Amino acid sequence: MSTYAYYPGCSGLGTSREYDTSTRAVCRALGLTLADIPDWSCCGSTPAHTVDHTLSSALAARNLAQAEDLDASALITPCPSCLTNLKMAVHRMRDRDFRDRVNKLLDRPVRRDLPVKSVLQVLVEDVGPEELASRLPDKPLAGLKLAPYYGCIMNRPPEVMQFDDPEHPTAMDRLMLALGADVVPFPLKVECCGASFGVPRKDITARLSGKLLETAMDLGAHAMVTACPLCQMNLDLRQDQAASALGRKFQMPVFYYTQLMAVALRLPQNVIGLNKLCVSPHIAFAAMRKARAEAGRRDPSFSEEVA
Amino acid sequence: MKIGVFICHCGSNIAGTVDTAQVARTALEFPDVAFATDTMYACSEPGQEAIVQAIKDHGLDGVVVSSCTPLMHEPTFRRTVERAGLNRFMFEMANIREHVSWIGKDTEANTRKAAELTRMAVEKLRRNMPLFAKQFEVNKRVLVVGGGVAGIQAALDCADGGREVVLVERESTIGGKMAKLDKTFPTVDCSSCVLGPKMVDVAQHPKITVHALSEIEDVKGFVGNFEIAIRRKAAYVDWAKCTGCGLCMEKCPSRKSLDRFNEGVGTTTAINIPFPQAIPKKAVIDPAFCLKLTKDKCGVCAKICPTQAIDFKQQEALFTEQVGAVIAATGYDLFDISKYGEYGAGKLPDVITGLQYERLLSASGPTGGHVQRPSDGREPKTVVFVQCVGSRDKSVDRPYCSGFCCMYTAKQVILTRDHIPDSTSYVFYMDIRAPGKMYDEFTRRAMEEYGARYVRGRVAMIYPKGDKYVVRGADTLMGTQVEVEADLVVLAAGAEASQGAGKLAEKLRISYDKYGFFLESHPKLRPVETNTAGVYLAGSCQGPKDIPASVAQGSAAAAKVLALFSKDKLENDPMIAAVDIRRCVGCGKCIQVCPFKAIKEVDFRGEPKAEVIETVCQGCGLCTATCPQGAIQLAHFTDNQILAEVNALCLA
Amino acid sequence: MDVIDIHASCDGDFIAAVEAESGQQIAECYQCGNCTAGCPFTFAFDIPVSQVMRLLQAGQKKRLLTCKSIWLCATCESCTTRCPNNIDVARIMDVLRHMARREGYASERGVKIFWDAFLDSVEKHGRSFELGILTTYIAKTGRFWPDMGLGPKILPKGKLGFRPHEIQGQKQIARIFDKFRQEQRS
Amino acid sequence: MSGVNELRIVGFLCNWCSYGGADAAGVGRLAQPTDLRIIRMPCSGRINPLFVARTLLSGADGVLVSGCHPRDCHYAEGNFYARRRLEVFKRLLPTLGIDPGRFEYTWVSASEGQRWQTVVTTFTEQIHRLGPMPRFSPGEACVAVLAESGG
Amino acid sequence: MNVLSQLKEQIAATLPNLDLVIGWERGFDPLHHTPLFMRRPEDVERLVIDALCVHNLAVYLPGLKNKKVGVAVKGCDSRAVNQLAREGLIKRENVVVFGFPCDGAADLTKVRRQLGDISGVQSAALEGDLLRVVVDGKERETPLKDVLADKCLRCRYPNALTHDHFAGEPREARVQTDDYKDVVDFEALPLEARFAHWQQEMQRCIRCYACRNACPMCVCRDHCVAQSRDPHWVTQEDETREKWMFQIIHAMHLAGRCVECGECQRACPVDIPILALKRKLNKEIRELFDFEAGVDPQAVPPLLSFQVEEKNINERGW
Repeated sequence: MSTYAYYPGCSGLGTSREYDTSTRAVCRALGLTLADIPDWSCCGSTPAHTVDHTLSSALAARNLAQAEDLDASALITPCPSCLTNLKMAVHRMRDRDFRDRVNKLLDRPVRRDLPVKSVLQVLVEDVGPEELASRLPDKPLAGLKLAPYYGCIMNRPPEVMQFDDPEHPTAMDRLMLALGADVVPFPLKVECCGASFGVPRKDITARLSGKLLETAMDLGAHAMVTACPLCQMNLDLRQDQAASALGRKFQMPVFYYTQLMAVALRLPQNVIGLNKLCVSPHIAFAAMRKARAEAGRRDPSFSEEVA
Repeated sequence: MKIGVFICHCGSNIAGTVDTAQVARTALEFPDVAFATDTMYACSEPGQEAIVQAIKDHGLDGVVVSSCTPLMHEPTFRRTVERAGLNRFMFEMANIREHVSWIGKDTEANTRKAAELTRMAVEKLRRNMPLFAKQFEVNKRVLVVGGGVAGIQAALDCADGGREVVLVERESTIGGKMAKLDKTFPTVDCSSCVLGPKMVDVAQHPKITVHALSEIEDVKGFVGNFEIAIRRKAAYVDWAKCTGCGLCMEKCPSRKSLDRFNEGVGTTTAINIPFPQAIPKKAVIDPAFCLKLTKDKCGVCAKICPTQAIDFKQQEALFTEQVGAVIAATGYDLFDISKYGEYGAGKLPDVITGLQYERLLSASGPTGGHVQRPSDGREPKTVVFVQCVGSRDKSVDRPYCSGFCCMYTAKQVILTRDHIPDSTSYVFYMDIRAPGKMYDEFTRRAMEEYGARYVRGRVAMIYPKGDKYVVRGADTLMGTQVEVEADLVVLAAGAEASQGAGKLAEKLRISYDKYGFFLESHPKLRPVETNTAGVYLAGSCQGPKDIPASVAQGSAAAAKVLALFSKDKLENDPMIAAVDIRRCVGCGKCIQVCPFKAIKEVDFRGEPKAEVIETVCQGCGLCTATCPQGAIQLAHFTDNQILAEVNALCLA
Repeated sequence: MDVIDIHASCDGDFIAAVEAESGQQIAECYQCGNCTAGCPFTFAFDIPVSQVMRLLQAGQKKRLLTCKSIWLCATCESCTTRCPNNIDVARIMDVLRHMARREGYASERGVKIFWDAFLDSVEKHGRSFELGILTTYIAKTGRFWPDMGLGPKILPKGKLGFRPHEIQGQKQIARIFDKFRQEQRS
Repeated sequence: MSGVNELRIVGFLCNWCSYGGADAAGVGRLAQPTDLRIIRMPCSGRINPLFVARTLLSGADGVLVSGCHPRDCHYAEGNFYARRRLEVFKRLLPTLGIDPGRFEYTWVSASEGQRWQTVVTTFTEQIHRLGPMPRFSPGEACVAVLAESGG
Repeated sequence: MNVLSQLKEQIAATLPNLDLVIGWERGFDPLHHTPLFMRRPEDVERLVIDALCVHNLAVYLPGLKNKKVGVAVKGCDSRAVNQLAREGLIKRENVVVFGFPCDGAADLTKVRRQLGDISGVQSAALEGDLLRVVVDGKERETPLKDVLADKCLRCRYPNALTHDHFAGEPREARVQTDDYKDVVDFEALPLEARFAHWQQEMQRCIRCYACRNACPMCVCRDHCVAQSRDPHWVTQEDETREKWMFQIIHAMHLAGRCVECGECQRACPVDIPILALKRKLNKEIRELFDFEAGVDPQAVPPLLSFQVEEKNINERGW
């Protein structure tokens, strides 16, 4: 299989370390070769495009140029925010004038039209839930009820993102089902969690994340599973803020989908990084065990971290 | 030759950006032009009289009018020159409005262009010949395609006018969409009470033949002499024997068949008569659900049918009808609401279309007229209606207004209150389009008397919460986001062209727009005619229409057919091909390409020659473009006439 | 409420500038309200999105550039995805934000400071440095970190680095910003 | 003088679709360049490609043919034949030393006023990019040529 | 028995059932063979076949449509028989075709170019691969391949594709495919050069219509639009433009019909390379419709038919 140019994103070095490590491990386990983009830089994230679209695209595009040396079939990133900036840059640079303006800001202009994809897209399209399920005949996560939450920009706007359904995405659902888990019909899969307003306006984030947590809880989910570092942080780290905003109590573990894949694939605990989560994941696994017991299923063997 | 040239001002439409007087002066220098003038409105009474007078005063034997598009007034001016004693083909028109004054503001360029187009017309006219029409027989039967209310009206009016009618309907019964409605706006009278008697009239009319479960396969011929190939699908029931007793429906064990008549709300039996008032009232087997046809089991209906009408081996049949005119009345289909993912449409059981709701309201519907949620049969207390689902929405390629949804929604909220007095209805709308007689009053009544809560704004998303649905929309008048928890959501699905409309249009050789609606000949002057002689339009196939407009168009199309049939012979268009027998080498290439089989090979002193059948030729000129030696020429569009136009533009 | 002279107060140049920068046609909005209906931030906005579009059609420049909504839009793309007229509403919100910045407005000062802090960090290091951003934010707003309560939750996880990740091409990034600012001035 | 930069562009349009489409553009007041002159034909099937040749050789700088969309021909098949013949002719142009961009054929329906505007504008711009047709060398007396060749 | 005697035998045997048989005989000088119309048995003796049988005799067939005619054909000529029959311009059952393997025909323009003025030629002989002539008492020779017509150098059909009799053994084709390199090379010239080329060439045209008259597919004859006033496609002015227009008409009338026998160019007294136009069209028609005139007697002529979806014609986006 071909090589993918891998863009970890800044949060992968910090607050979403466990997303980065589990992503790399899962990819390796499933036979995907990742090559880090040499000396990658920040994509500009939300702040850049609030200043100017040329600046924003230039910050993203530097990485496109850096990736050109790798002879990769696609540039992939786990983070939806990075994904949006990179894809938006590619999309807008199809306009010649815009491309020229962007290249003017760059020391090294972008020459190739490298496809940009999310890791999620590659896992679903290039590996596939069927392949995944066939590797896991014992359905390791059977009994675990998950609320899959994609975040607002993984598939929107559809003209740019070109992946999955913009209103009812299913990519992550299908991966989780392949692990044996159940997914609840979570209706707010693409509703915004409050994004980057956590610091300056935590009232907003608390309310929006609260609504997501509340809905997941009311649907009986044992945990939420997400693909976005910012969403994960808002839902996990700020769960108490959300609870007090809504006047409710939550004990809702929030996983990265790659962590659950790594758990199911029995990858080493240091790459899964369950200990990096704020709300204890054991709540979810306990509920899973209970559900299995009720259904008369045997527990699968896991590493001690899960146990 | 003496030619007169008239440059029309069309008020300021042309004169605003074309120096018409200058064009007239220039025209005087063109060869054979004996008279040239500008004129305020050439098509007006005084304008036409001036042309007639000039022909007489100056002894003109040809006239050029430079004005609007010939598609508009060429027939008018041909009649004018004819009144003055000229052959009507001794006339040419230059289009200096649509092709000049209306598309550019540069007076100097426009004036020059107008003069050149006038020169082109003069050069063509110099090579025109008087042409005379031939008469041919007309078959005075009419084909009506589509048995909805428009087609029914057209069929009845034609039949009452004494003409034989062939009515072809795709479904197994006529009645169309109207038969599925519970009540009609703005009178709230019972739909089947209005339509039912008309359907019976169709069935009993001695001059109407109904081919149900049939579709048009192919159309040959031309006005007065169409040959229509019709394909009847297999009903698996011999309709000659079926009495419509319904015993088969009682015994059929396959009770989970899709109920098409009820729009998929509820189920029916594999063998069924769609509804009690069906015309023809005959049973049909749905092969997708019949146990005999799918698994070769059962066959109960065949055993109990008192007339042994069941025929599992029945095949589809192909037959032809000869008619002189065609009325297309193929109606519309509903927009597929599942394209609105954010509404959960197609996924959430209690998010339904307006037509499905109509079946829930109808006493003859699957719930016997009790409004119940499809999911759990519960009576909804809060019903939310969403307007413009698949209308006025560019993002789903439906930018047009479907026209009747505002009204049927108003009717439905009124009926909802009647059925469930303690219910509340919300209507999310963008604008209320109620321009008909008593229409606006009707929507006001829905709000004022029936307490419907109208919310001005679109709905962004619908999602389940418990056993209700959260409808999140905007109230743009309040300037805020709003939410309401609904028991049932009714989407006012817009109208789109009937499935297969484009294919039918191609067979009938009529135009259709990008959405599949058929194109009328002129939106104001020829609203039920098409550009193909003898083919007329009625109802929603031309664009979304409510019942009164559809019925009116049905009658209008019938009037056109009756007028056509009032003559015993029709005149052909004399702009047809003719063979110069001396030049023809008998190679037969023209015969090979003619789309109308209008050219035959004849023997001329032992040599094969081509000959045009004058009443069959439609004047396309394909043969003329094919013949290498130019032996077959299309009258009025001869090589020399077109070359003269080219030369007028290029060499002058 | 003030009476607005809709003729005199309509700034046509402003409309044209927004259209040019966003590539969107403002007149295509028919005020159905779908953007407002779907916007998760409506509750926090001072002007709902659909009314931002309406004010834009009316050329009400000052009202728009001084409003809070344009700073509270998270570019979640709900409005863009669902607009029946295919208007990229989120892009228009972005463009209004760009204009507000250029004209020196920032009605949600904290938001702007946070974003600026982020970009400063990127300009300086080539990548964002989370702890550094927070420090700048606290210094600039003069507010102590309102999220202090989160400290004990996150610090033991060992995820927040105490030193920035410098990249080799840091100068290239700085040059992107430099050239951009030069172009802005010219 | 205005419009002096006009080039000579001749359009052959079928009566049923494209002529109506050009009318629709007019009714919609859709501004277009003024270079084009339209000749009305009954059907694109009537358009012998030699008309195009004759027009170009007689001094036109560009020729545009437009008919009904395939399948929509009023005469059912005319445009199908036209498509083959016009395509073949267009492909002959490079060997003649005439830029094939001087001749285009396309399909515009009676309802496509905007499309017509686009077609006219695009084609006119294309012809202006190509400039005027090269001039023909004047004819020389055959006798002179014959004398040269010693015949 | 050599090919010629075999052919003579076949013709002699068939002649009694026919009105006439067309072949070649020696002409006014040893290099110019002319058509031979054999009506009596003794006529057959005059028949020759060699590289100097340049004429495509199928050209006479449409004019003899109602007669029983025999015709001797080279491979290329036979395509004309097929195409004429396909177009209904002759009745194939009325024609008896005599085929033989063809080594190629000489191009007398090339002969002139190789051997100088040959107007006083006294004898010509084909010996092996050499053409040997005696002009004004002096012997000159040239390799035959240097004077073969271009069409023969790329000949794919040396044997008659349709025949009722065949003399000798079929021979191998020189090439398997036609790469139309001449067309490609010409189109590689700058646009202006191509245009100028035709201006220059067409200036020489004397409008003798020999090209048309020699063409077996030009069946309009007296009704050719080049000379008619109704329709009046070309004027009689002595303008390059009008002469060029005629050649375009000729080429377009042959689109999908031309069998590339090259008679038009051979017949041209001023050596205008007009076959190039037809070659170009044949190339395009092969690419567009996978069609070659006169090869498959059943194939439908491409410009007299259509596909609803054309595989190779892309609608241009606007």
